[in-house]
Amino acid sequence: MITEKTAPFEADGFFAEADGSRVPYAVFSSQEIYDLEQERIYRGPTWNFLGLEAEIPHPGDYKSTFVGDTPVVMTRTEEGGLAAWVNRCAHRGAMVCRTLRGNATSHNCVYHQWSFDTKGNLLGVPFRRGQKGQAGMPKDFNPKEHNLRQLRVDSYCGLVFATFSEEVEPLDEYIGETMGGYIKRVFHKPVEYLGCTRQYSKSNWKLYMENVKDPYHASLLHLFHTTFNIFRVGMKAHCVTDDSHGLHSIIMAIKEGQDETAGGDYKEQNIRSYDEGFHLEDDSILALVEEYDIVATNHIQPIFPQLVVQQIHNTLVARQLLPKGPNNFELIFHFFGYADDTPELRNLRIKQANLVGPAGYISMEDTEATELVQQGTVRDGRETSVIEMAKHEPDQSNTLITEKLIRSFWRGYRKLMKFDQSSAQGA
Amino acid sequence: MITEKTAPFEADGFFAEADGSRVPYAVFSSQEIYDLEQERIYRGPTWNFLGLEAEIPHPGDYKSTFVGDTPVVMTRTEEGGLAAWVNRCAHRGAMVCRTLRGNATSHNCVYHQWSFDTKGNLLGVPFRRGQKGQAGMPKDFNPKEHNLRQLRVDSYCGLVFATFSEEVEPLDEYIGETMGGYIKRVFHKPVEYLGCTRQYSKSNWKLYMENVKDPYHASLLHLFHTTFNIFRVGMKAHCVTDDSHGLHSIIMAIKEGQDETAGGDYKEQNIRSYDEGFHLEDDSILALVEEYDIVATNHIQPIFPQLVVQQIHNTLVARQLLPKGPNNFELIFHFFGYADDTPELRNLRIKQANLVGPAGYISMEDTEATELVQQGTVRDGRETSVIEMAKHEPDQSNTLITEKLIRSFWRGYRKLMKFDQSSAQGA
Amino acid sequence: MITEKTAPFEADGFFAEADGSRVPYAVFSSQEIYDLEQERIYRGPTWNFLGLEAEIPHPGDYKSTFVGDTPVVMTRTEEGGLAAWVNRCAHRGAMVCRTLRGNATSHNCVYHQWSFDTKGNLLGVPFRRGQKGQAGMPKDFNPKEHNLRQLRVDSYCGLVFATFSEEVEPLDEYIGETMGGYIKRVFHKPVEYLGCTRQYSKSNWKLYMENVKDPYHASLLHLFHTTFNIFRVGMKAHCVTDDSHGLHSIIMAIKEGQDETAGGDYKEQNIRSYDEGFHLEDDSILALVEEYDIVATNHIQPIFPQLVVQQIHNTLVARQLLPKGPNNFELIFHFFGYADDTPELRNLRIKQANLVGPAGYISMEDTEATELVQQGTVRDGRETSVIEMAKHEPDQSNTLITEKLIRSFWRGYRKLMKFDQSSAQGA
Amino acid sequence: MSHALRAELMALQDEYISTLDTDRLEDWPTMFVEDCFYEIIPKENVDQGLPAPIIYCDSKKMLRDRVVSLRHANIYAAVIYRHFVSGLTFAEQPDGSIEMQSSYLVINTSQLGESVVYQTGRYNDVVVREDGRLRFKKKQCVYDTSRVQTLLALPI
Amino acid sequence: MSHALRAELMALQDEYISTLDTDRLEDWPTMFVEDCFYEIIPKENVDQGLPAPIIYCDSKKMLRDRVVSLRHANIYAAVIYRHFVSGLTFAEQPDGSIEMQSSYLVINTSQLGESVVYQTGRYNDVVVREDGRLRFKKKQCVYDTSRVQTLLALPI
Amino acid sequence: MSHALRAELMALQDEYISTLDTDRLEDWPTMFVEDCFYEIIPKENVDQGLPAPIIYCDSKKMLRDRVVSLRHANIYAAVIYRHFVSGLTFAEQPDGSIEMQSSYLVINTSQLGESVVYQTGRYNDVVVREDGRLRFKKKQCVYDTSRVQTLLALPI
Ligand code: FES
Ligand code: FES
Ligand code: FES
Ligand SMILES: [Fe+3]
Ligand SMILES: [Fe+3]
Ligand SMILES: [Fe+3]
Repeated sequence: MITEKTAPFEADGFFAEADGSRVPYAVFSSQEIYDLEQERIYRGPTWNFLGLEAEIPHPGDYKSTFVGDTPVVMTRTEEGGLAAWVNRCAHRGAMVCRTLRGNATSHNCVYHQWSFDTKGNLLGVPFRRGQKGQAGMPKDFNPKEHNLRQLRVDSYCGLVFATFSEEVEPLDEYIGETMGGYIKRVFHKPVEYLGCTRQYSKSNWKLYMENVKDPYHASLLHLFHTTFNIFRVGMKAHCVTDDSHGLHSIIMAIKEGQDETAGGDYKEQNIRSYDEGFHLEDDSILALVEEYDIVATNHIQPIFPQLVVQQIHNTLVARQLLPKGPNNFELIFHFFGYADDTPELRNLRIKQANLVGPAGYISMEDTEATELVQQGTVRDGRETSVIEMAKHEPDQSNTLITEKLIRSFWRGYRKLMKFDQSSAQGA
Repeated sequence: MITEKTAPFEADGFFAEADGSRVPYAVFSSQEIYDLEQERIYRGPTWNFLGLEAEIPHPGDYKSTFVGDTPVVMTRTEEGGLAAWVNRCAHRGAMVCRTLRGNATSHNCVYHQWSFDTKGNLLGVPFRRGQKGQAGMPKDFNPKEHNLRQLRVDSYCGLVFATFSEEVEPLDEYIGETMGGYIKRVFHKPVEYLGCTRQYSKSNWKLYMENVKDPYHASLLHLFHTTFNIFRVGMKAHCVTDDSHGLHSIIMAIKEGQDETAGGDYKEQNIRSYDEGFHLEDDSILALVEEYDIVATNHIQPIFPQLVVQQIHNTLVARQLLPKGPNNFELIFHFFGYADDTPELRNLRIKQANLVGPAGYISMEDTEATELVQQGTVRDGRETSVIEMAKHEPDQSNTLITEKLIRSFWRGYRKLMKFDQSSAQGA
Repeated sequence: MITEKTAPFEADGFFAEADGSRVPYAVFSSQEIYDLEQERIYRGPTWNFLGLEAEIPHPGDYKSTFVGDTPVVMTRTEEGGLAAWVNRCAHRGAMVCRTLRGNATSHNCVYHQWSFDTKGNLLGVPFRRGQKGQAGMPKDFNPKEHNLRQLRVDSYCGLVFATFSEEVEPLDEYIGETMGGYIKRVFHKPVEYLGCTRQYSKSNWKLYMENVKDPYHASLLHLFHTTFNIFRVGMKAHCVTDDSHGLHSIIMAIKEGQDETAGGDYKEQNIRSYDEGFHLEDDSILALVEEYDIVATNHIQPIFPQLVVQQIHNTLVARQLLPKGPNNFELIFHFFGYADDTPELRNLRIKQANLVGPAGYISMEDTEATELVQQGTVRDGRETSVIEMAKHEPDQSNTLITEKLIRSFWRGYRKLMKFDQSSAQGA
Repeated sequence: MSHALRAELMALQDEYISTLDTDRLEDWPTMFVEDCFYEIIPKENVDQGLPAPIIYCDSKKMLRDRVVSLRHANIYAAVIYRHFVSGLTFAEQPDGSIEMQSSYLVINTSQLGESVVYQTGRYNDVVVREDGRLRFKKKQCVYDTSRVQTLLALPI
Repeated sequence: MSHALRAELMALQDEYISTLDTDRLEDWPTMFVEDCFYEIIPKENVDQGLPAPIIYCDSKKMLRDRVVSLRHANIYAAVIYRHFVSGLTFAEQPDGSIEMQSSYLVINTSQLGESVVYQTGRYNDVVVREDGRLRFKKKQCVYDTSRVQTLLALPI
Repeated sequence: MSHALRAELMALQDEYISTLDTDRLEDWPTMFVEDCFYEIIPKENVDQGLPAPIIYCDSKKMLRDRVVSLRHANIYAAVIYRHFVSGLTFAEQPDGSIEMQSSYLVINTSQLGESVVYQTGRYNDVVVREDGRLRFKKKQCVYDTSRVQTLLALPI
């Protein structure tokens, strides 16, 4: 019965494989592991994506969001800076901010009207000094000790991140040079916010992380991809991780100089992913206006743990990934364009929203797939996946037929969660 | 990982503060603490409010309800007495009583027709003696040993209470003289039942207990209160707890002799709770027919753990508080009037039902507030609230600017749950 | 606090009574016991009913179903044999089969198009050998080691069973001679599948097991039964278990030679189960075309843990019982007839579908009853049921007034779950 | 013209569901012709061409029997149904009958006071005029919600 | 004839619920006559003949007061209601008024973007014609969902 | 007059949703004019004046492309939709077109046989008469349920 009573990650040899090629399915459904993730990842040495600066351009603008599953509010301060605080009143714990977005220079908790400034500092306590002989707060009550819990905040190219950690390295180091370069590719000029759409999936957040680090699936699950030559094996590719912990990565699929016989390759595999009979009556949706040095059809770049930067053709999205218990995650697609877009280009971006999001021609399958894994593995926590593709060629980074980014992710996750130690004992 | 695996209340120093001014948020969402409450509070030395005698006036009348989350039926016996039993068949555990209210002198379990009297005594077992050579129950089967689980029942001023405990003091001592006096104020003559409304909140039952012991919020959360001078700081007040465990309490707000400059006080605080521009076209709803020696606009009196006696203007309610897991509670508003009400007065009570209940002008905010705390604290079980108001003036009982009743509640709760010991070790 | 922290079945003396007459209610709602059941029962030495061969007559036909709560697919192989495999991809765990029923000679996982044959053997891995210098799978990747998890499958009279166990005895021994004889009574010639209906109950699967082993309730809960003389005390009866573990059983109610004064017996008990005033305008629904040597109105035969064979009048059903967590089960009524039915007889079977299923005149009460037990017992895990009827006459098998089959079930369950040992220690 | 008929058919559907939702079960059979057909069957079976129903009545007598049994024999928790109908389409047939389809939703409220989606499906009806009044010749309820929660007591 | 009236009554109900669902609260009282009665009460109480309501207005003034309070005094989470009405039946009364019943369903969507069944029940209405326009003399909302989730802010 | 038009518009909405609910996707575009606009967008964005949609089609061609892709390219679990419409209001425009609003509810039934509230929202339609038949010039689906469950495959 040990296995029933001990947290899975404490069993001998749990997550023993050090190379990230074998992942015990328990990590996708264990409540204990989920709680531990909140502690060691979201409140640990990570920078968590909150949103775009363009969402809160003016002093007092704010947005309610989350770090892991802790409610957090990000604000634009009076001075035009950025701040973030846990949305839990310093008095008796009510959520202070009750709306998704808005503008306010002071945030009043409805319960007893304690008020806080945009940085989360306590401004006022009603009847603090009592009234006409009726006592108020004790003399030793020091407002400075009762601010909202404040997070470290920083932004990178207009992307806002926050952390609970005092130890974590500065944001730009956390992102690293390699990843920074790719972010700058997309955020090379001022952006304008176009709104968001939300998708809720009955599966674990890490299954989505695997998904956006998996060029192998992209060419096989999404028929739309391959058929319309948006993304397929044979394209020039970048598949790279960051240089330190290996938790960030990029997949870039580049058209030019692509091997045009690719279609044939799918036929050889005789898999259903390539259907020649199929065409669009109105293919304006597939336009690709060249706006970057490198003309890529796909740029998919997860910045662990809460962000995925995406450029697909001319549609630009910052995807925010939020865990909602072990069995659910929410995905928020933040669409944006550039401030200097022509009406035509802006319109094209909006039209290409058809490609991504909850109804996206080439993304709707992803949550479907992650849910299939959730359902398939729920009773087999001690079984593992088999992540072998291109394992023997760790340096190949110009291929789309690889699972190296996923293995890298699991190695970093295992370290962050300290499973390497527990399983070391186990080993 | 200790903190993950050990029940929160077993961690060193959990709930260490002895004065009730610091409450760890885990008590609002931990399943283990909830289960422990069922054992130590609802099945422990407490008297639990089941309903009004006026709900079951005739012999055989019954009502299905709960003690904690255990289904219990309260009945009027043939002799006109009161009884209560756990709604779980002595045979194989089916709920015997399947309707909310009714009249029956025998309760038959549908599964195998075992029947019980109004007191829960086993009356009959079909085919107990078998039939034509077919065996029935063993000879040693003794019906007397297979009654329904019966609770001690008593009533106070027409309020019916039950307990699982053999040790708890008699009901009138449990309520105590001070609290008894206030109950008698409202129940000074025969009442008539007017029906109930139900509200379900996604928050912990103790957050509602805090709410009804919190005059401080009443004057700040409920704009309706202050604007129409129903309840505000500056009124004469009683804020008192019982004399023994401190788990019961009363808040009474009295108009006469009130400081009429009170409005000004709110302006000084400059808080949004006071809006002069606002008036009612039809203020008949605010009438206050004087029917008690002390003319109070508000009488809010929680009798731990399942009752809150309420008089607001002329609307009279016995609120029943039922826990539904750590994250939910149900609140049942039992409206009543006096048997000798004039039609006009009766009509006024019904019209003033607009003030309370799930859509009440001055109560709808309460469940909203408790849910804001539930949402704000769920990930921070080891953080605590800060309950300081008037802490240095423990004897002030004529103020509405105080959290003394809440601190008293937590001290009593901590004792009942034996957290004082565990944290003693911790300390 | 021990009782809170230890799994219930580890408490001293849990399930101490060896004779199956006292069952602690915790077995109906404990998550830990549920998880243990998945291991020791559904993945233990049992044969689990998957469906009828008639559901998958042609090569390639398949059906998605479950063993316990593990998704399993049963297929008809190209050679016409039977196979079953866990519906979890060998690559990264997605459910491979995404439809309830269909026909396919190869099953392709949508995520990366790994394909498997009808037996669950890995057929192909896209880009396994890479492409144009891009690496594929490592050379040491051996497809034979990456088949789907395959179960042992066998069929008995057209009923398909599967097991995870290598140890369990062959299917016909598992069923045993006695039970086999009764199965052959119903499956004495080729059957035709007529479709299924599904019922979902908010109660534990074992409560349904008790229900189908409980002739005592049948004569008391279902007024339709008794009133129309379909099933009542006084009928000739078979109440028998298998000869080995006692987990299978049969209840057969036989009309001929029945004591016609039975109605009187119910009146003596004066219970509401017998209502003379009541008749049907169209009683064609109660026809009973004699098609077996023994003319029984009821044949109810649970084959542990997932099957109940049923014949009621001329309606024939294989009921599949699937656990869905501790508090829910799904019941699938697989209706069938004989291949050589006349149109009239076939029509009668369909009309008599009114008797059973989610709206069945004489079955709708069963899930109602099991839910009443679930609700009545949830807070009293350490209390027990009292299962005494005819306990002192263990050899009476011709009576309907008995709970012997239920006691036999609990003895077998206790052994399979190894509670006999734990409580032995406890004792 | 057809708008008048449409209005009449909607009135019929509205009367039908309000009869059920106000617990006037005894009036329910009166909305059918004597020689009627009423069935509740999962879409799952219909799609496969399989006949297994959960309720199957080939005469008005059987409808009345169902009501009598519900009132006197069967045991089920007190429950409130609310029917909602939308997407009504119809076609007049050569024989003067009218084929009518619509989607239905049944919300179920338990004694505890919780309302949940109980069942959705399609009504496939045949309506005829009998002494000036529209009645159901056939009503087939093809339900989507194949997992029937607890039980199905009342007609759909 | 009665079909025209039926259409008019459906138009009235549709206008009523769309007024609420598009947050035009201030227009809501204008659909009632001055001397009107509006009530929201659980079926549980109605069935027992008990009077306790959750909202009780015996004048158009009280309807306006409710709106003013919702706009200026009360605090509740931003929420979206969608009303659905079906099963409309009616009967013209000797006094020229019309008694009308229908079932309603309210789906509630939270700020988080989750939609749930919030309440079902019956509208018991009395409608009169006032300067050529149909208005509510009485609207009684008898709700099934006795467990009101969190609170009831907006009218039904 | 306007009652006839109202009936016609309701018939249009009913035909529209029954087309979707009976899986006649290929007929869906035929209910629009050639130069049409169809959009599904969260209320959250509309309220802020932000344009991000989840489906955006500015021609009938794009509607047909969506159908072809759903039939041949996209992968999603078999699911049953049921649409319910209520609260229909409309106004005839000077140019002869008709602006029409209504609330919609979509209940979604999974293969497992569970039905849940999938989405509620408002239809903002512009309807025109083309060779005697009413067609959609514009159909904007503004949905409340901002958290789209799993995915949105079929049109609303
Ligand atoms: S909880 Fe925020 S002011 Fe009291
Ligand atoms: S369970 Fe109550 S009589 Fe058997
Ligand atoms: S998970 Fe099945 S092919 Fe990858
Ligand atoms: Fe993808
Ligand atoms: Fe309050
Ligand atoms: Fe039964």
